[in-house]
Amino acid sequence: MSLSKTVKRELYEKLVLADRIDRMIYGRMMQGKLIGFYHPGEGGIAPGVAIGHHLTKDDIYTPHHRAHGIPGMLGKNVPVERYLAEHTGKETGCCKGRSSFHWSFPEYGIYMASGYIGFQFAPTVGWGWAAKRKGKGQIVWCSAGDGGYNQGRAHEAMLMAMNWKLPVVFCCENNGMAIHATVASMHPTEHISSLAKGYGMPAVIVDGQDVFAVAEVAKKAIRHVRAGKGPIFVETKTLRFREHDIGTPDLAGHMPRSEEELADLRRRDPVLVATERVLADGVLTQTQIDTIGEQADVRVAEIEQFADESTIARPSEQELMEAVYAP
Amino acid sequence: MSLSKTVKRELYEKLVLADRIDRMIYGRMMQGKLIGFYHPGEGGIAPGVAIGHHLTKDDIYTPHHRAHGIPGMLGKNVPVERYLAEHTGKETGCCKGRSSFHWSFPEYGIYMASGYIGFQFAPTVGWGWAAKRKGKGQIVWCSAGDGGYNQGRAHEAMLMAMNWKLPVVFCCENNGMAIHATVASMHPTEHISSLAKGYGMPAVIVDGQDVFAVAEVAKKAIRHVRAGKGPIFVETKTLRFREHDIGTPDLAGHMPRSEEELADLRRRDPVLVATERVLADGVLTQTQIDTIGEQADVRVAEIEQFADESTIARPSEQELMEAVYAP
Amino acid sequence: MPPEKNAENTRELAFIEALKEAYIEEMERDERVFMVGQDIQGGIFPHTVGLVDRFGPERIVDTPISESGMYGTAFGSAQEGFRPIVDFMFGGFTYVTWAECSVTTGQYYFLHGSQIPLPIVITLAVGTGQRLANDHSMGLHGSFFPQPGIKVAMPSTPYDAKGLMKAAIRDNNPVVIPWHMGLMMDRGPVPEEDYIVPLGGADVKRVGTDVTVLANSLQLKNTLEVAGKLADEISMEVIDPRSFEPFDMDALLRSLEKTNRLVIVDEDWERGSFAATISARVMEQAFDLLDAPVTLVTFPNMPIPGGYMEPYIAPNPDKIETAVRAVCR
Amino acid sequence: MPPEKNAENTRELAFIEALKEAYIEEMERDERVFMVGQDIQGGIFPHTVGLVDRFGPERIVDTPISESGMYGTAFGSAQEGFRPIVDFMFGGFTYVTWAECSVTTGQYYFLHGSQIPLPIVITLAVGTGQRLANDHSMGLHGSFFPQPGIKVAMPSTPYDAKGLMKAAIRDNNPVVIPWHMGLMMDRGPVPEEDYIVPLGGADVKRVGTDVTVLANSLQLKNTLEVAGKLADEISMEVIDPRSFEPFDMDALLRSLEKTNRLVIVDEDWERGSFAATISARVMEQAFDLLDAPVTLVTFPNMPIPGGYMEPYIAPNPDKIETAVRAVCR
Ligand SMILES: Cc1ncc(C[n+]2csc(CCOP(=O)(O)OP(=O)(O)O)c2C)c(N)n1
Ligand SMILES: Cc1ncc(C[n+]2csc(CCOP(=O)(O)OP(=O)(O)O)c2C)c(N)n1
Ligand SMILES: [Mg+2]
Ligand SMILES: [Mg+2]
Repeated sequence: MSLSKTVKRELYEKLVLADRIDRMIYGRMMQGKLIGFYHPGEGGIAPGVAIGHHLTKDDIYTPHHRAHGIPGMLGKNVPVERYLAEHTGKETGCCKGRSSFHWSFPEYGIYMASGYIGFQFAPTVGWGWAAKRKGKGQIVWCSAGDGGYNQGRAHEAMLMAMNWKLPVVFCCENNGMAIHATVASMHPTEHISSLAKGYGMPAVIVDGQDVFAVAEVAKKAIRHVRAGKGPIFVETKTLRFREHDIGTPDLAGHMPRSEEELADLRRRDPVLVATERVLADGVLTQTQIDTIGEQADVRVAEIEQFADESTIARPSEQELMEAVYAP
Repeated sequence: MSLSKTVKRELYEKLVLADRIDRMIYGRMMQGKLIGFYHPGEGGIAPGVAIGHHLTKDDIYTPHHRAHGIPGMLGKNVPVERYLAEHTGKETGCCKGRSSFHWSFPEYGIYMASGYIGFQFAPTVGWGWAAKRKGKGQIVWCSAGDGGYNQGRAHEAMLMAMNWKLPVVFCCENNGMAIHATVASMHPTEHISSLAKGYGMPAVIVDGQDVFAVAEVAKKAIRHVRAGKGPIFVETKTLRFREHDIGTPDLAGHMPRSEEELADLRRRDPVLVATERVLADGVLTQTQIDTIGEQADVRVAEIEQFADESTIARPSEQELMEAVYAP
Repeated sequence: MPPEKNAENTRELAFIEALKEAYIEEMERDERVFMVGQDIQGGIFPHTVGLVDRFGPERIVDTPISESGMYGTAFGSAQEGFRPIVDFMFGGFTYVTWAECSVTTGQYYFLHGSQIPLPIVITLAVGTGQRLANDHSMGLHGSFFPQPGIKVAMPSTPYDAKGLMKAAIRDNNPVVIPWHMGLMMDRGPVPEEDYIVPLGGADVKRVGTDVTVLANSLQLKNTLEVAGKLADEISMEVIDPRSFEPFDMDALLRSLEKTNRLVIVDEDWERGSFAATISARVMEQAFDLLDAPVTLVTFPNMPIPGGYMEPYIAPNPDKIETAVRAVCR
Repeated sequence: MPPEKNAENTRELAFIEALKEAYIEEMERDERVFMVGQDIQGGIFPHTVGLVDRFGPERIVDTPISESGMYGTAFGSAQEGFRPIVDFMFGGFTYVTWAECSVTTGQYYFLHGSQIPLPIVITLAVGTGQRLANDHSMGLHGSFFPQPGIKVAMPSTPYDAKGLMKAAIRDNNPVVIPWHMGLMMDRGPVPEEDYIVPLGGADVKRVGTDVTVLANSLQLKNTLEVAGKLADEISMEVIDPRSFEPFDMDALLRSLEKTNRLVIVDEDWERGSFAATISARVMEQAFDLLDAPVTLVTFPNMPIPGGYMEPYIAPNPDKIETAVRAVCR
């Protein structure tokens, strides 16, 4: 079940765009042009792009929080300028500029972000239950980090999804770290996906630096759950090139990660990996690649412009009070 | 590693006593001579007796809530008359008559009961951490039911205990039911102990109706963790002959369990099984068995007398206010 | 308009039967309504017994003892257009998944730009009387009450139980309905025809002139008992808030204009309670109406003991009488 | 007796450095004291940075993102004789394991017969100013405050931060110490010698005669700003409760005897708040002292919005000034 040339091209375009948006947001944060915090995606953007790409608009998805879900949103064709507008406090933001970073695109099956790591596990049960009960082939993709799977909520969701054979993919975007903690010290086995064994859930492990490899696995996993075969676990082994969130030192435990270590990791940059692949496989020429880069820059500029030109949201207290309860 | 004759005799005595205390409490509840509720143990008392028996006074133990932990307390030689006094609201109760059923025998390493299923998982991490840090060979035995292992807390405790190689036995007293829910509908695999696989934790399954079999497994498991080899999982397959708690109908799902089903289960009564074994193995004669029964009745009468003759605890509001904070 | 409580088509029902009628009628009215909880197919409390025969296990959904997954079944499906009723059995179990059912639920609609509603009813059995001690006896209305974005109402009669539950199910917001175990078997008139008791409407359960007593749930019953007993000496007006959020401040102020004295009875701790909040609001909004300080009858600030202590530690008729007499002195 | 704040051996320290000194001194004093949390070896907030070099990973314990197991490490080890400090990072994360850190903790000592103490310090960063919206900004003192068996205190100066933290660590009960992120880098005098600020003692941070303002934490700072600004018009007495439970009612009443007016500023929702509770207590205990109704400055009852809204939705100097002026009218 290999990917078509068209799909590969689309994935490559989205990957490049995800990368440039991430750098743009990083830059804005450093310039003070963002509200709250940002968790840079560099090194770990491939899984989201690949996963989102294979989901239909109706499918329910919690993109992983790294890069604030943007790779996954791009994958799913969400208008991410509305995310940037939100994160800059604008009226055009996806949550009317109220949420700082708690995005929500219900019309795209992306209901929510939350300040709680592991928040997605509880509603995943409900989304899966609803999807199954409606019986229209909708599925749920629940992504979380290696740290996220430390949450007891993960156990409850996997248990219940298996009991009910819900159409849910449990995905771990394992970048080997959670803030400063290394996965080696926070999980007792080599793979997070070993958890799936406890429930008799099938599991796949894939190289998360290779957007095409993840896309193939995602496609198969989605087919599996859409066919009513119950949950499946997908672990993507990925990386984090930068600090956890901008402003926090980049430590492993309490020691800084070394320049060498980081340089080493960067050899596995997902854009680098993908570029080599598309060139080698004859999917794209260098000229095409350059064009894609330029188009991405144009799109990045558009996104910034949209956010920057939108009006700051400053509703009155009264207006806000009226927005607390649904009519 | 088979059990000595003496140990078998002691186990048998405690089993018979646990059985008669359980029936006594059942009777008292029906007569209105108990406070709050009672979850009868009949059918499921062997694991507690066997486990408690192999723990030292210092070891930390959360006996399973069925039969309100009394089999495990007897195993560990706790003066259970103080539990009955508690459950009847007396000054001599193990919590001064304030707790209804929230027993606590800190001097026996039994810190607490709680109204929350799965409460024991969180402190188990702390008990295990403390035991390891003290390095005096103390261990923790954490028992919960098949329903208890549905709690996300179980995941967090198993994960952390494995990370830190804590001296903890995770035990599931699986009686196939949680109130009305059957384990078949609430857990996706045949054995709860399959969860251990997720953490690379060794697991053993044992016939929970056979007090001697459980005792052998418990002894080995305790030796394993005491030797610093990290956590181990023990699943005892056991039964529940009566309703979940007195007053609640005895249903599986929403259908009553049938007379035949219950009669069938009763063929595996732990006292019956043990009696056959001790007779067959020449551990005890019928006369000795009769004597053990008589002695148990005497002890039961003593326990009741202790509770009945103690004064009802009715401290003033002022006295209670002074007991809220430790000095 | 709700039908008269003593209309012709009114029968006597137990509190718990009234609750059950609300579930049945709303599930029949609206396919999207369903229930999820633990052992609700069997029924730990009688309010769900038999529902599975009528609606099947697809709509009377039992879950493992996994409160976050159980609550998540409601939360996620509500976003997908269902209208779940989630039954927590004993109220204290909400604390097991508190992040989800308090702040995440309360903030969802507002913080995410008021886009899609989150119609969830959270129901729970609460209260003293079973002598199960603190964790099984505490009231949870006071814990949900401060959470913005969540409504909280608590019935004290079979009529209100059915009417408030139906209003909650039809509301497009998360609504918490704790119900007191001590009222479970109380009987009272319940009309057969469709009605709701709107959230946010208090009810004058007894008219009086000397003092207003605001009391809910089991404590309303205790208060009415005291009002009867003292009738010859003190004329007590007894108001049932029914709904804590939204709260019917107008009804309270109307009563205070007449009585100028207020006692609030609340089966909760004083610290951070609904009772204290209303006292503070009365202070701010009606200082000049008061002839005596507002007095609270709540738990002393200790965990609720079990054993024989509960009846004299919890609010009870004696304590209410003492407070009423003191305020009217 | 605490040493004078301006004794010779007093240095200027940042709030967060003062907290850290408390940890260090108490860990050196007492082998049983240790810290547990997430990423405290690295340090998300500077109060733990470097501690692991001094005390090793055995006493600066990092856990997975498993709040119940993390809190359980504290709870269980406290029963075994240790004296844990558990750091929840952002305060809202306590809700993830709320059953454990609220009711199970608060009831343990009392319900189980007052047998063995449970000395745990729960510390958490709270407050607005980071513009991270509701779940990362809400105050948690109001949620812990009602829980019987738990003490809650909140420092507003480096001096109090060190002194309250040390008192909490030495206390034999669960003590919650939220600290406001907006104060993190504030500097102030801190004596070098050993001292504690006893739990339950309020502090008059500014003497005045016209109106008493009870304000804590960042809002204390805002209140002092307003007091300075209005000095020529209105003489504000500013009291820092420092400790919510136990609460120093005597200090408040002493002040009210002089001013007869009270504003309470509390960075929390009004519903079920500390502020409302104190208003209710003042009503009951000091009705006759009041020349004007007690007025609260709190959040409006909505989830705390992020974006540009936080500064004008949260309590702030403008809102405090308005309330003070209204009460003094
Ligand atoms: C319940 C909860 N606990 C702790 C945190 C603080 N926190 C934010 S991100 C994070 C690490 C997440 O690690 P992981 O899931 O592996 O994702 P990554 O950031 O590595 O992609 C932590 C601990 C939180 N937000 N919520
Ligand atoms: C957190 C929580 N949820 C639900 C309950 C209600 N409850 C009490 S006992 C029980 C079933 C427990 O089943 P299991 O752990 O298998 O033990 P068993 O009673 O079968 O021995 C339930 C659901 C509870 N006490 N606590
Ligand atoms: Mg990670
Ligand atoms: Mg069971």
